[in-house]
Amino acid sequence: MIKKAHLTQWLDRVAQGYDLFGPVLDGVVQFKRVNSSDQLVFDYANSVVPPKNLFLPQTECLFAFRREEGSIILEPRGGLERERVLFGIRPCDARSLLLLDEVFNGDLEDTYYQEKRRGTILIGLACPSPPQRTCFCTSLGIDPLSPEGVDILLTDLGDRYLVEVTTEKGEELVGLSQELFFPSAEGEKLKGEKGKSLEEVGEKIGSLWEDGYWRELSRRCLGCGVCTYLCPTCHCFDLTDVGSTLSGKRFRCWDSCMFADFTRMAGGVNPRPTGKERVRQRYFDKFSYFPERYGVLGCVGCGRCSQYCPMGIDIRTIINEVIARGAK
Amino acid sequence: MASDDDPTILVFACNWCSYAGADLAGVSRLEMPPHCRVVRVMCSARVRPEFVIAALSRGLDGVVVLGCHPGDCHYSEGNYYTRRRALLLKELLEHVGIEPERFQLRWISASEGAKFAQTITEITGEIKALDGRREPPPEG
Amino acid sequence: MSSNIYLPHLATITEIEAQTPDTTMLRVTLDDPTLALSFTYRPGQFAELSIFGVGECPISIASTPTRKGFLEFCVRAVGQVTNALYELDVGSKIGVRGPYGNPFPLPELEGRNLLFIGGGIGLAPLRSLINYVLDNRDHYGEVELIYGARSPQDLAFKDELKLWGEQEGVTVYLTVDRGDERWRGPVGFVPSFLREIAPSPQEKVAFTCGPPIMIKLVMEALEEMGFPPDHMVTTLEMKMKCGVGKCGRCNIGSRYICRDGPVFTLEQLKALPGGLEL
Amino acid sequence: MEQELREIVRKLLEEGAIEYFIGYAEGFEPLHTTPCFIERGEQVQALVWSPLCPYNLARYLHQMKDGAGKVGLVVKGCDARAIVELVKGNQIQRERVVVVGIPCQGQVDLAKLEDAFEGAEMVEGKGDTFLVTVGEKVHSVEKERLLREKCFSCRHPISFEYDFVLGEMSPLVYGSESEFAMVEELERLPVEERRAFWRAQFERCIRCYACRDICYACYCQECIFESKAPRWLEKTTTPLDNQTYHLIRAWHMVGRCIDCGECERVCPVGIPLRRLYKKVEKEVEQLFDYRAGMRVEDLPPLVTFAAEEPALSSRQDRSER
Repeated sequence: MIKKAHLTQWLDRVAQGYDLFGPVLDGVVQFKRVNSSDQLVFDYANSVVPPKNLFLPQTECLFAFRREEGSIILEPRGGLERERVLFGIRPCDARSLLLLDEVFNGDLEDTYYQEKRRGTILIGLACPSPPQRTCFCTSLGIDPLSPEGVDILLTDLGDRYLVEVTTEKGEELVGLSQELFFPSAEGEKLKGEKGKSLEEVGEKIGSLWEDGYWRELSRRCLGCGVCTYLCPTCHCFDLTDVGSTLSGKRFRCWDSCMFADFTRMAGGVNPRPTGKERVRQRYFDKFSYFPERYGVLGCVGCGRCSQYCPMGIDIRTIINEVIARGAK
Repeated sequence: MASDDDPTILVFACNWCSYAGADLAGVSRLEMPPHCRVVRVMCSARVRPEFVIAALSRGLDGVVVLGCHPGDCHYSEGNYYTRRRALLLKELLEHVGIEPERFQLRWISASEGAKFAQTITEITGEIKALDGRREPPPEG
Repeated sequence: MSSNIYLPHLATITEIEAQTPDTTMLRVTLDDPTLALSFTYRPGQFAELSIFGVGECPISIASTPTRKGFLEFCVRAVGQVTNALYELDVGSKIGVRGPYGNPFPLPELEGRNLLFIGGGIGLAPLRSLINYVLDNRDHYGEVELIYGARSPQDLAFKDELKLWGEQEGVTVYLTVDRGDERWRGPVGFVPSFLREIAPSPQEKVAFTCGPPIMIKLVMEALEEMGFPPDHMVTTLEMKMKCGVGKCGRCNIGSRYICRDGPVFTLEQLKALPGGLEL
Repeated sequence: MEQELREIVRKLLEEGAIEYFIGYAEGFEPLHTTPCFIERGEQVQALVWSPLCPYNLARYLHQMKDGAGKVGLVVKGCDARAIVELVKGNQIQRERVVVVGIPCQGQVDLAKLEDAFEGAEMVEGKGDTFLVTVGEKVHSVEKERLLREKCFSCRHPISFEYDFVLGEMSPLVYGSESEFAMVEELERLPVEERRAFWRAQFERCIRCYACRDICYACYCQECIFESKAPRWLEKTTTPLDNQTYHLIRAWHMVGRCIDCGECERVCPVGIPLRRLYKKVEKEVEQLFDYRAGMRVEDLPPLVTFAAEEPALSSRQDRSER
């Protein structure tokens, strides 16, 4: 347990030894680096851009290059100066990082991602009740009060937080201000509610490849990048060189399967020529391909895509439609 | 004379008047700041405002468009379009905090070699006076 | 720390051989001498080639690992990077990442007859396997190659085609979409030419690579001729970017072409949603 | 009004006068509507109308470019200006569009609504007020408190002929401030403060292109930002890259922006885009006496000129020497 009044004191101690990141109000709520806890906000539902950008930045320099005396010098970038602490990540986003780990781990490990991931301690914040209008994590089997994927989880209990420490790194952080923490009485852990399960969407969608629904959806869809860029599990990127052939940098930048030029090849052929194919790709990827590759649905129910879709397209409606139309 | 902290200025000069004016300044051996790059265009109206925006966003210190005097356009009316565009563009740039000195439109005829040299000197000076308030060039 | 999957190895172009008006073959040697010797790959794999300052693109390896010390890439100038690659001179530096992707199923080919069907620059990945097979001649049966291009001057690897045709147990059939005054051979598209030749499916594995529409029609023709779907192999060089299964671009169904391909059998493609919508 | 709309659409479809109709339907909750495409008479029940219908449906007319048939849609007066511009830009033929005008009495800003009434479930317009339902209660609130900002500068096209109207089409008149007040506020700042202001905005931009993709006026076959050669814009999202994006986009709004405000509404990171485009709109109006979307026959400001331009000369002293 920690008293609410003591939380900032602890976080300030953390900020001395680590690079502290947390929710900041900068136009909208974003996870950003802070120097002290007074820059943080605590009464937020969730950030607009998910915290994936701290591990897979929208624009990331992979290496610099320059031509020198007939050869080329490559200077890899990346790496963290100090260990980082991310405060305030929600359980849905913490789960999304576990999913991204699947993508960036493996026999071809992505060091840029992994360095940031391994070098970051996560302090989760269990979700307030009631949830946002667009939240539906419980329908996908996620518990908004679960410490899964974080090193420490804080649950708001009015004037204090329940502190669940799940890892050694978490213990270290608590150890920085041990005097602020006190033991909890039993049975204080809240139980998350389960919503109607929508998990069968994964079994149903496979039968809908030819279904007319994708065209219907694509008529409303503008093909912008809101849903993918704000999705905590979307990870598509492009590699691009900036500079000249004499010197410059190679960047990795977010890209989106909703963009028409995402799969357009040199020479102009596009295997996903219209919105129908692109919309279908997105939902098949979330509910069919991702589970096939990694054994788990590629959606964590954070609801950002529904909340921010310019045209009011709602992923829960889509899931329900798939369940209604699809066959096992 | 030239020093390394002189601003770099991109000059678009119309082929028929201003470029000839620049040429005249050159052959007359008129002294002027060397940090300008002259791009010859067939008409000042060829300069898409996107050129200016891209140049300023990529770290150039200033952009100057030079055209024939109103009424003298080789294509009769190109510079009248330029005049409208330039004024609007300047307003837009200023609105987001790019000083008006950094984008200028001037009329220079083929015989105005001295005016060319003087214009470049003047604008270089104006931009230099802004120095220190320039955004750093883009990462990359 | 494990190695950086996005950092290319430097390599130098040692030879350039023009193939067609828009296609050239680059022979490159990795600058690091130990790496140049230890770089192992199998026919069917590809590499990511970089021109620093322009970008990177996937190109299939056209050389065979049986001939060591260099890599060969056949490049057709169609986009930003390939245009720049096309313009390079001997001595130029490029970046190479790889090898990536699944190779042709070599062990399963032992003792079998092989049919290669190529269109245009699609011969490049097949060339790797053809030369591999010819360098291990006793392990494989009869080899047939059906190869077509838009016009006689668009036929790539002309010298090798001749060389291959002269070998025992190798038959080379050539066709062009449009002939010219000097062309004496057959004229027609590859799929219909294939139907004319009608190779027997007996103990045979077919490999095809070329424009998507050609692959599709060739597969259809082969199926009609009685080739089983698991004996029809293609290699898809589509929309890849990172080459390592991360960037999310090149999937067919749940499979990434860059990791699970580029080599697929028709049987595998049939099992994927949209796998046949080439 | 909804019923009347449904009947018109049913008739149009049943008579074969249109291929499909674009309207508003209920979204995932009553506060969110979503656009809908009605293709058969029996689907018309889906059509709704409320002060929660922000979408400028004329954006969807881009889809009819390739077809030959007719398309119907419902428009608010402000959205009708997009149709004027699309006709002017040769993107659609007026005779291929069946326009149903709906007398909008102001649209609700969802953020303002949620601030003022937590848990609001429904909003209806009634005269000068909005009726907001929260649970069992219905609150009556002055429209000015909840209106979208753009509604304070409501403007309808002059001499536009609707095919059908569901009442009297006339602009709203609310507020006494100049519609360019927010632009003027920025103009009064010193140049470096303006730079800092916009830098902070552009820094947030994630370049999702929602502002471009929702814009009725962004109908280019190949967008300049997607051109590979020349490459105008890198994929990187440094503040300067983002500035390039927004400045070029603002430039392309010259003579086109009808202030439908959709770009600002959909920006997920809250960039006040209207303050950028309104600036362009203001200068175009003051320098060239031009306003987009008012009359089909108006000539856009940058495709014309006068040898003597007194409106310009007062400001030219510095730019033209």
